[in-house]
Amino acid sequence: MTAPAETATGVSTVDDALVTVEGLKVHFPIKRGVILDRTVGYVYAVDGIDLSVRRGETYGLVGESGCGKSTFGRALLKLTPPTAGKVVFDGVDLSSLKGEPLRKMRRRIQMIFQDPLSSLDPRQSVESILVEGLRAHDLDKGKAETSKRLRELLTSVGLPSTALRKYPHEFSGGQRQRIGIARALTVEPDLIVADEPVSALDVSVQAQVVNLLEDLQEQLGLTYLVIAHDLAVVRHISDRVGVMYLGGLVEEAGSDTLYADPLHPYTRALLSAVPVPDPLLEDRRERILLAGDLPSPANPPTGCRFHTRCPWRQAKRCDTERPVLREIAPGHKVACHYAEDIKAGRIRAHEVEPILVQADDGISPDTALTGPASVTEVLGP
Amino acid sequence: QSQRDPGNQGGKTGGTLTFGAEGKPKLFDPFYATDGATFRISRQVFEGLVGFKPGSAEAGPELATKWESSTDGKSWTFTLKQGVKFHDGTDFNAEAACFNFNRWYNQKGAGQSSSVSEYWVDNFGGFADGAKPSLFKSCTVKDAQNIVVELTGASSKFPDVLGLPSFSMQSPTAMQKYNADNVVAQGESFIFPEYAMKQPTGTGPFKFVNYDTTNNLIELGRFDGYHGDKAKLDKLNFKVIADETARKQALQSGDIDGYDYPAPADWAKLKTDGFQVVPRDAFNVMYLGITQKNNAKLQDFRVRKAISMAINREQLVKSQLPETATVATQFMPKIVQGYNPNVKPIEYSPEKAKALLAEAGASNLEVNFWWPSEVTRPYMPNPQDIFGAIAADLRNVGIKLNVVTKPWNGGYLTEIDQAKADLFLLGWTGDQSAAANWIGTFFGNAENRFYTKSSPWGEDLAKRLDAADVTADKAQREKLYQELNRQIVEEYLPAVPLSHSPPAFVLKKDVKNLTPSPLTAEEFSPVTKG
Amino acid sequence: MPSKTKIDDLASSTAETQVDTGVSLAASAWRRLRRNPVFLTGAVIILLFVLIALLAPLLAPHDPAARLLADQVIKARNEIPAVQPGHILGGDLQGRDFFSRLLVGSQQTLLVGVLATLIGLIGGLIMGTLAGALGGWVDSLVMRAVDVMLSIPSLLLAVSIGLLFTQANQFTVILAVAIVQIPIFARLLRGSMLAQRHSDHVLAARALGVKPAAIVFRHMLPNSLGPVIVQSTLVLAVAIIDAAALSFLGLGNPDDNIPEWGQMLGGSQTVIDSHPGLAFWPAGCIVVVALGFTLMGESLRDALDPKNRR
Amino acid sequence: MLRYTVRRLLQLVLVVGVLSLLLFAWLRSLPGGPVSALLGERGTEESRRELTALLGLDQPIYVQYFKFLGRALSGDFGTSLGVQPGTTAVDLFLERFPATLELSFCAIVLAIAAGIPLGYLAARRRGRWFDNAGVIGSLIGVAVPVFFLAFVLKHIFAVELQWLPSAGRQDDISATRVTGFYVFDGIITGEWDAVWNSLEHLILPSIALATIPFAVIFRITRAAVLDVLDEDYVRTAESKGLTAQVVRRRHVLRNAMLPVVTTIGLQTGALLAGAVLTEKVFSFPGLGEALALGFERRDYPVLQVLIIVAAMVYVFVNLLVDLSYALIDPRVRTR
Amino acid sequence: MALLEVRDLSVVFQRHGEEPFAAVDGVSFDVAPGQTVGLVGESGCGKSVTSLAIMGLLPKRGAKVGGSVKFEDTELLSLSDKQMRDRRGRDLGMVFQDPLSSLNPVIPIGIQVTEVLERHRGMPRKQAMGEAKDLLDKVGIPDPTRRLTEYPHQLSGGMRQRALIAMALACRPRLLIADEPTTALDVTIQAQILALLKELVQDTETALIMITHDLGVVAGLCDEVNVLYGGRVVERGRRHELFATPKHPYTHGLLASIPRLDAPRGEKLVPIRGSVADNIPWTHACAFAPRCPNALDTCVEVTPAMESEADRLLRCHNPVQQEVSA
Ligand SMILES: Nc1ncnc2c1ncn2[C@@H]1O[C@H](COP(=O)(O)OP(=O)(O)OP(=O)(O)O)[C@@H](O)[C@H]1O
Ligand SMILES: Nc1ncnc2c1ncn2[C@@H]1O[C@H](COP(=O)(O)OP(=O)(O)OP(=O)(O)O)[C@@H](O)[C@H]1O
Ligand SMILES: [Mg+2]
Ligand SMILES: [Mg+2]
Ligand code: NI
Repeated sequence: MTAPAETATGVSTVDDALVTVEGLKVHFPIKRGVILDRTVGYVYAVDGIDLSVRRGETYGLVGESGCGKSTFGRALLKLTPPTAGKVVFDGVDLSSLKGEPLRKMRRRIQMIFQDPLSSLDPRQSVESILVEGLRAHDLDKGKAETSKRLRELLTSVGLPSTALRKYPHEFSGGQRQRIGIARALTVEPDLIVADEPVSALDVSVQAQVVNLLEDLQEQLGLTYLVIAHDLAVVRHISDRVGVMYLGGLVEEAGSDTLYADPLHPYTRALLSAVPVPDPLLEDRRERILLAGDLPSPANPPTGCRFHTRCPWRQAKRCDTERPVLREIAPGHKVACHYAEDIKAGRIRAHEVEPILVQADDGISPDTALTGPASVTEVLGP
Repeated sequence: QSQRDPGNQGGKTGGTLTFGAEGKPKLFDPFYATDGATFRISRQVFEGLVGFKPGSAEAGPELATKWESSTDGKSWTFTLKQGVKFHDGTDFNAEAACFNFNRWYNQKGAGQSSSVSEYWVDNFGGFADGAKPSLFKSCTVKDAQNIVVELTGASSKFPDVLGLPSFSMQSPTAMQKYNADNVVAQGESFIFPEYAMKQPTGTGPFKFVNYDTTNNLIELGRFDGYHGDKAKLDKLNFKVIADETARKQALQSGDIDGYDYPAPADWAKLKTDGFQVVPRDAFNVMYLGITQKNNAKLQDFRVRKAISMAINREQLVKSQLPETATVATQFMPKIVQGYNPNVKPIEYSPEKAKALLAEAGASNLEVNFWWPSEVTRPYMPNPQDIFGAIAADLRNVGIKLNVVTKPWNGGYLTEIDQAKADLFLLGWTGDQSAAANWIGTFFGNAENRFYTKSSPWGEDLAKRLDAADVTADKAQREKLYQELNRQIVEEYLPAVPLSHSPPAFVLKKDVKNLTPSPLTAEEFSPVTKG
Repeated sequence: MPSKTKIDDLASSTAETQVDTGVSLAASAWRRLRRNPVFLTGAVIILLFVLIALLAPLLAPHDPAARLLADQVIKARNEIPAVQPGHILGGDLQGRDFFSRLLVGSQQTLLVGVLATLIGLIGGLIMGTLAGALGGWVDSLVMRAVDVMLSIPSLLLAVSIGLLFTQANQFTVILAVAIVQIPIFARLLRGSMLAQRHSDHVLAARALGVKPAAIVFRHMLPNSLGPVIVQSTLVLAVAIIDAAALSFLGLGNPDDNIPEWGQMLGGSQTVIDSHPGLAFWPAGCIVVVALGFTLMGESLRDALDPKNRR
Repeated sequence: MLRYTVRRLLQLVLVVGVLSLLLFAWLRSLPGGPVSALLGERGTEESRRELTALLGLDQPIYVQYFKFLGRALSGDFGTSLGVQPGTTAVDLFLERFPATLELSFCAIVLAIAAGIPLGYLAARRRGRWFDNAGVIGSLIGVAVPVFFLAFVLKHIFAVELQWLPSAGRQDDISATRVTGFYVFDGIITGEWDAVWNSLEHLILPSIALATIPFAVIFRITRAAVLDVLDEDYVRTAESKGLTAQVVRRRHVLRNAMLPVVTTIGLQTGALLAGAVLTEKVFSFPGLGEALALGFERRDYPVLQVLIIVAAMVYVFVNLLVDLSYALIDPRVRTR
Repeated sequence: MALLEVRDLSVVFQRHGEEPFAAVDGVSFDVAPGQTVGLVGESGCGKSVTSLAIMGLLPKRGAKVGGSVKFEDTELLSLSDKQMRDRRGRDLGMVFQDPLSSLNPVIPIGIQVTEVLERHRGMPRKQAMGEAKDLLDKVGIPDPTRRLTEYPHQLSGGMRQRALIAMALACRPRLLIADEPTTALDVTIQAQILALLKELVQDTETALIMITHDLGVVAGLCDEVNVLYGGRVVERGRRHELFATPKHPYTHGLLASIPRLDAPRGEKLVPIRGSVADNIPWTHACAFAPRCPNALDTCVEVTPAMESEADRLLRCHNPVQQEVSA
């Protein structure tokens, strides 16, 4: 990682925070009903997250599939309305913004998506994809200027200027992701939320994009919130890392600290599960195998969300009391009642019986059970 | 496929005849009916005091053997045939006859609606409650053999009108048993009593057996207690097939033994295929209606004359109508009393028509021309083609047409009667051979569909038609009507008479003795098959 | 050190071939279509009929309304003008040149098909866009309306709409046929619009701060159009058949001076046994045109189907 | 599942309610009406007015509607005016429905019997001449107007060749009526000639009616089988070394049938409600013919009942399809 | 004696009106009983096609398979369809990448497991059910009796993959091919599945072909690793050697381009330039040449041959020289 951000590690001052999130919750209502839909429950996709991202740093968010990472990212941009909580961006409370001011504000926070193809409108040429952002924020100053700007952008993401007239499907995955990045850059944002920016890419191409992101940060002084499930990537790219489990943050630390000294049982298990391309290490490694699957966010366990799979689970308290994220060491926060005890070896890991996790496909009662709904639709394929 | 009955192998008598009819009977009590489909059945099941001579429109004795009237034409004595029995075994006698008259006269509630007891209202006017004047006054039993019918005035129609199926004699016992008069208007429909739906009981050669509504089959059976020559057939079925082509195909595939109203275009082919195509005498008229209400130019006789001269009626009849169809010189066919053989025929001359139009200052005449869809009528087998031919002729003399079509029941009739069209196609099938039933109906009221009221002669014509109708003397009446006929065509021309098209029926080769009747009142009792 | 030039050349040359021109999805679909015999057959058929329709006044040997052979029509003897010099298909029931009518009839039929589809499409687009873009109660309302409309058999609906007009003409037929198609388009469009609403590129556009209207019209709508376009080609066929059925049932243009195939077919019913040509020619034309559109529509569908993309 | 069913049924009620109101208003706003149908050219302005008043058709539409509702709630949906005068609309429906059901059933059976195997074969022989011929044939099937096909069939087989009857449901053989389903009646009473006779009458109309469902089922089957053949689980089944038969039956066909079942249901629904032209051409005394006639005669009571019930049947069949889908697709069932 | 000998396997896809395309182009390797062999490479390099070719699961039309695949002296490629069906599931088992789409959605798990037993071991349904329950239990599915009657969508991702493995192992095949069995799963679940596979292989002496693009997975599991590029094996070695001294620039590049958890942070990644799309055909060149940092002129003129040195096989004109690393 680049040097300047490195120094910030461990020193948490609120002053230099670009974005601060407090108690952010996103609950998706589950609607069922006979005549009118009633809300019968919620998917607790994001369930109370506090964090702040400092200017110029890269904050990494990891967690297993379905733990609410993407939802968090979207809620941060107000693309999904948060149920509760506050997002303060550069001193402005986003939750109070609506309509035009919000739209204006969007210029400063951009997003990069996981699937580079589906996030690009297949019917628009690269040029119009890029120009769109400029237009939306009146940055489109004359033909010549714009075209110069587009060329610059393309160069900075490593694409030839001939790409302008092409369409997304004509590019390889890595190139598409570059277009996505260029699109985010058009409006000169301060913060970029990257939702799994490299997960869909080939291993050999991943590195190109990771490097590109790092280079751009260096050149443009960007702030990143990088969401990923690949711990190695996150650790590499981030200054600080937050680990999510089932809608909540379980641990947050500088990325070296986190790897060297994971405190939360989940983080430990996660780290031990990541395969490393080094046979020697692999042979040596002690694995913490978690039992069972991630519980459904529609029906999260009581108390500590992780207690159903936790090898260090202790009777009573873990089941009933939800641990808060607390700072154990400077800049190292963890949400575990027994973090110190585990670290000190006072509590031993034990066997865990896997618990049945019923998959939930979440079809709403309004979707017709069958596919086509009319004869002409049937004439379809 | 229908000859499952083993009893019909080649025999002269017996067997089942299935005849394809074009419409479903509304019900089986002819008094409440106006539709040909009901009457076709009535004519086999019922008889009236008066009947029509087979093959003609001339009235003659049926259940009454003779009748006499007082000189003022108000009192009529009918002598009844003896030994006549209804299908339910009860006797037909003077009481029964008067019972029928009184039943008609004493209709209540919905039964008084002109749409329910239409023929009564049309011909006799009001009912016993006296709300409207009635032609009928009373019926008294003189003795077992004679009854006296008193009228309130003379009428050209009486007593021939009693030959209409509506005024057939029905069994008092059966009518009382099955509540024959219990007609109710409920919601947007009428509910008829069981008598009318399932229990018609008359004196005719056939008796009603069953109506299979699912298969559209009406089954009649020979009435063995018939007073005259008994029916030759064991069974007579009427199969209702609404679609003309379907009827033809049913005949060709052997499902039926004959059918009514073959399309004129099929006549030749049917004949070459070995079927008998039997045309009736024309008893209808098709005319091109002209409404004077909305288009002032049409109030000008010269314009109407020009329209009539523009139409090549000869060619229209030759090309679009059945072989035996004729060009109409007036608004009624030959066999109607009062027909005037000396009416000057309308000439076909586009040039003169143009000149006339110019003379009337209507060279650029523009009219709405209506024709009906979803219908064929005996006088108008294919409205579209007939319209097409006339339209072409009219355009030919420089008349501009705005064409409007409406379904027959989808507004055509209603709006024609509201005088919305300028030119329209329509016609009439007569009920009886009294001129009042023809020109009387057309022009007897000046606020008619032609809106003759707009012309100075309109009201006068209506009055004179009324006067002719109540003239008791037959010969004089005929004279009056002849003159009216001439005037209407030569001097008024409220519409253009076009043609008389004789409707036909088709039979298989081996079906014999079905005499065509101009009134479509064919009797099936002498018919044999095989 | 190895000389890299050669390899760079190679790399850039492979890159070059890819880069020169932009190929949109539509363009690449078109490339595939051009080689598809099914599509070509359909296109040739349609092109041919469009040409005929455009040139009909020039091609037709006679005035389709002129009753040149009126004296040869004798319905009673089932005689209609036979094939004769100058009248290669003879005359119709009113003595008009049948061939001319057949040619000129293509105008009405195509006009009805195209206009009805257009109107249906536009109506459906408006309803579908409203429902898909706004969601919520607008969506529910529109969709319930669509449900009601779809629960009546389409021909019946068209017939009854046709009946509603006080004065029938070819435009009432067009309107009747078009209205029936609206719910189908609306439903189709709404479905894909809803899918678009949650798609990543719409999310991206929102994140970019693109105005809502622009999102609907630049992103959601264009991307939902694929199935709609396919549907419209198929609807063209359906519209032609439906319009023919309406004319066949006598709800068409009452003035038969303007020939139309459905009407010609309906009018010839009474003589179909003896003069089958009068029915078969127009019916054949209807079938072929409908088939042409169907072939085009189906191959279009295949071409636009992402599954068939290499 | 249950909740879903109830919800859909309630939706059905809603649709029917709205539909009945719209239909009621709409029918009455059509030009003409039963009055003119009853009186014909004999009618005059005056007699029309009188009859209109007698039938209550001069009242405001909402009054008529509420009166209608009132009567409907007591089971009186009116009596036919023109289609089958004197028969109540409900009786008429009950009488006509079996005919249409019988016809639709035959048609759909034909369409299934031909569509599924041919569609399956076409998919297996993808791209070969059989497949291409099938696809083009099915497209032609969609492009030919049904009424025209019906006409041609009738002309050839009933008129020219005289192999089959041209109209109706049964000849005038005195067959016993039990259920109103003639074929079924014949079977239970053992009157085999009646069975055969009814079947003969069903052949041509059901062929005409079957073309579109056939084309649709063929195409759906073909597409579904092609889709399923590409599915990972078919590869898994193959990787388990199952016999070709088991793979085909249990894994390919069973999954491919899911969309096909939907299609069949929707097509059946459409047939039940939409056989108007075919029934008209064959004078087949079913709902469609009654509908056509009802329109011609402006028979309000009949139209009201038939259209609403046809719509109900259509929506209901769709519901059944949805539910039956759940029976074969566990993903939906366990919701 | 190897259980499976793959020699010069090639698969050419020939689509109507298109250039023939060699997805696999002369792949050879051996698998011994109890051994785990890895096939790694980027997406599209031919891993899956290789495994499908071995299983005889490639489409009959459009795919031409050449070379030889010997399973215990039987030439699999020349077996008839029926004979091959007898082998599949009994001698050769396979686990696929996407556990959800690889299970038939409308058939209960139980039937999907028992149908193999019925087919190859002739068990009656009832007995097979008992066996299936044991199998599910063995692969670590909790409450197996209940799961037998459930449908795939009712299981979580990890459970589905376990069920798929149970199916593949039902008849104790001697060779198991796992095609990216963990790619669709989360790391914690991946660890469970990998542990399970490892245990099963050890317990039953089953030979395993592990296909993955994740070098980390290979590093922990395989005895021998084949690196594929553009349909050919470009490097093969025992895992310790291969990871310690990657010789092919591609292998080397791959290792350098992935961030490692154990490496010190702050080092910049060294990506391989370009992407698979830049490949050139092997015919007269090295397919990797356009992306290769070590490329020579010969690389685009001569196809490199497979050369062996010691336990290593390498297809490269200009291998990476190992700088001594700390
Ligand atoms: N619009 C929505 N409505 C209802 N539930 C939703 C919605 N979006 C997401 N969820 C649910 O919220 C939970 C969190 O989803 P999210 O996409 O944030 O997870 P994630 O951590 O990004 O997972 P992945 O790694 O798979 O992308 C999931 O259970 C998901 O099903
Ligand atoms: N049925 C087929 N027809 C034509 N080409 C095919 C077919 N199956 C695979 N290919 C092509 O063969 C090449 C190799 O595919 P393969 O599936 O073996 O890649 P892979 O290494 O398994 O990749 P991934 O990691 O994405 O699974 C690809 O370029 C693919 O497009
Ligand atoms: Mg996500
Ligand atoms: Mg693969
Ligand atoms: Ni870095």
